[in-house]
Amino acid sequence: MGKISVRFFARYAELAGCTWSHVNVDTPTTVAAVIARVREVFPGTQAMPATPLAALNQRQVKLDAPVTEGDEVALLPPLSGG
Amino acid sequence: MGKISVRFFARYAELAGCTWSHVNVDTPTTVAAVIARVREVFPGTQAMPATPLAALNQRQVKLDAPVTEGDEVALLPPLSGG
Amino acid sequence: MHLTRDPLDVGDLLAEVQSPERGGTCVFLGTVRNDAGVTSIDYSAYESMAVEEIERILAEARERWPRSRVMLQHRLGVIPVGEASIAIAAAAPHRDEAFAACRYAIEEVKKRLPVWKKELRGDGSEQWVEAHDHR
Amino acid sequence: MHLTRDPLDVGDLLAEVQSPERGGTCVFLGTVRNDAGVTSIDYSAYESMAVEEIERILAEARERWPRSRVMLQHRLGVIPVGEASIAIAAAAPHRDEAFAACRYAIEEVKKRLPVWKKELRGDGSEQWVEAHDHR
Repeated sequence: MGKISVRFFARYAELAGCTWSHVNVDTPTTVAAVIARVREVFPGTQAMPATPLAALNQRQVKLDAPVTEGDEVALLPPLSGG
Repeated sequence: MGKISVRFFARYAELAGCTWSHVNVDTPTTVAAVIARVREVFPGTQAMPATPLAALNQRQVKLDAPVTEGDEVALLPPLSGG
Repeated sequence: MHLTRDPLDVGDLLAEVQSPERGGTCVFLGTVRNDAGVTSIDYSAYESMAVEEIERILAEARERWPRSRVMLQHRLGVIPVGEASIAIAAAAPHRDEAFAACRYAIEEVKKRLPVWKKELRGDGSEQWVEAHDHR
Repeated sequence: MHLTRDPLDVGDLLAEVQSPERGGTCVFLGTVRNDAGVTSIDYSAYESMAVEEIERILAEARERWPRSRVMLQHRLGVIPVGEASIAIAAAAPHRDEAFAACRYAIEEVKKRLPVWKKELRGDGSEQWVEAHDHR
């Protein structure tokens, strides 16, 4: 089992009731698997879209991106900066 | 004969030795005819190109534009504003 | 420095990008609009990633327009209608490069910056903005 | 007001074009470059025609982008390297219109404004600029 940092922003932080946490998953794994675990641990996040935007270690990635212990996965609502 | 105001700018003013004058020409006439008369009255302006940029009453015009008494013809070096 | 909670100052950005060999400068300002009862917008960000993303965008602009210099500041927190949330300044020897680099920066910001808006309305209601706007 | 012998002030132009419904603002500044020993440029104009031409250009921009507001100031006289000879500000509800209106104004200025430059060099020499530059 590996520990993965998880961060929630904007509306997703409201859904999770949390901005920064971690989940334990079998590593190596993928962003998609981390998100599946997140939906179990934070049931409010089941309201996120099926394939939310995600960042791995501060870069946007596809959901099949590989994740190892100590990585940071962030769940990003649709971007609206500027 | 009609009196036409003539204005010279930038390098053309240096060639004419003058910034504001007038010429007398048979009117109605054209900008080209005014310029031909200018070349006689201000010999330095013979160094202007054969077909200089010209404005008639503060708008750029072609050299065949009609000119009548009281009009203002301006001779404009290549524009370089901005 | 790329992210601030203070009002943005165009003069500061200009001072950072202009120089005697750069004759053209293009600035973009995005300001909070009074859409449908909006009185202010609360901007939040994934701050550490946003800073890195801004630096990546500026580096890309410099790679594409090597003689240009681009700076960008995004304001966070509650911003009232009429005040700027983003300011970009791009200077270059010629205006084509300045316009292109400035435009590139704002388009990439809209696509990539992990920043979110919550609209605050005069009636006390709040709403997350979850679609790209076209400002 | 469109022509001045004083340093240009971007803040003044911004104040004239921005409003709560205009969320995007694009500014262009043209500044004197230190080309080949140039220390300053003496700008002169057919002033009455230049004012009319600027008003025509601004009216055209408003016709093409009706929700935009564009202002333009051209400085005349001797302008040292690094200082602005022209400033244009265009604000609109969305950034596409702001960029387009600002770009339109500077391109038309370059084509149509009866303004001339004499470059002044450090060695005391002077030279009329008689080709379009591409700044």
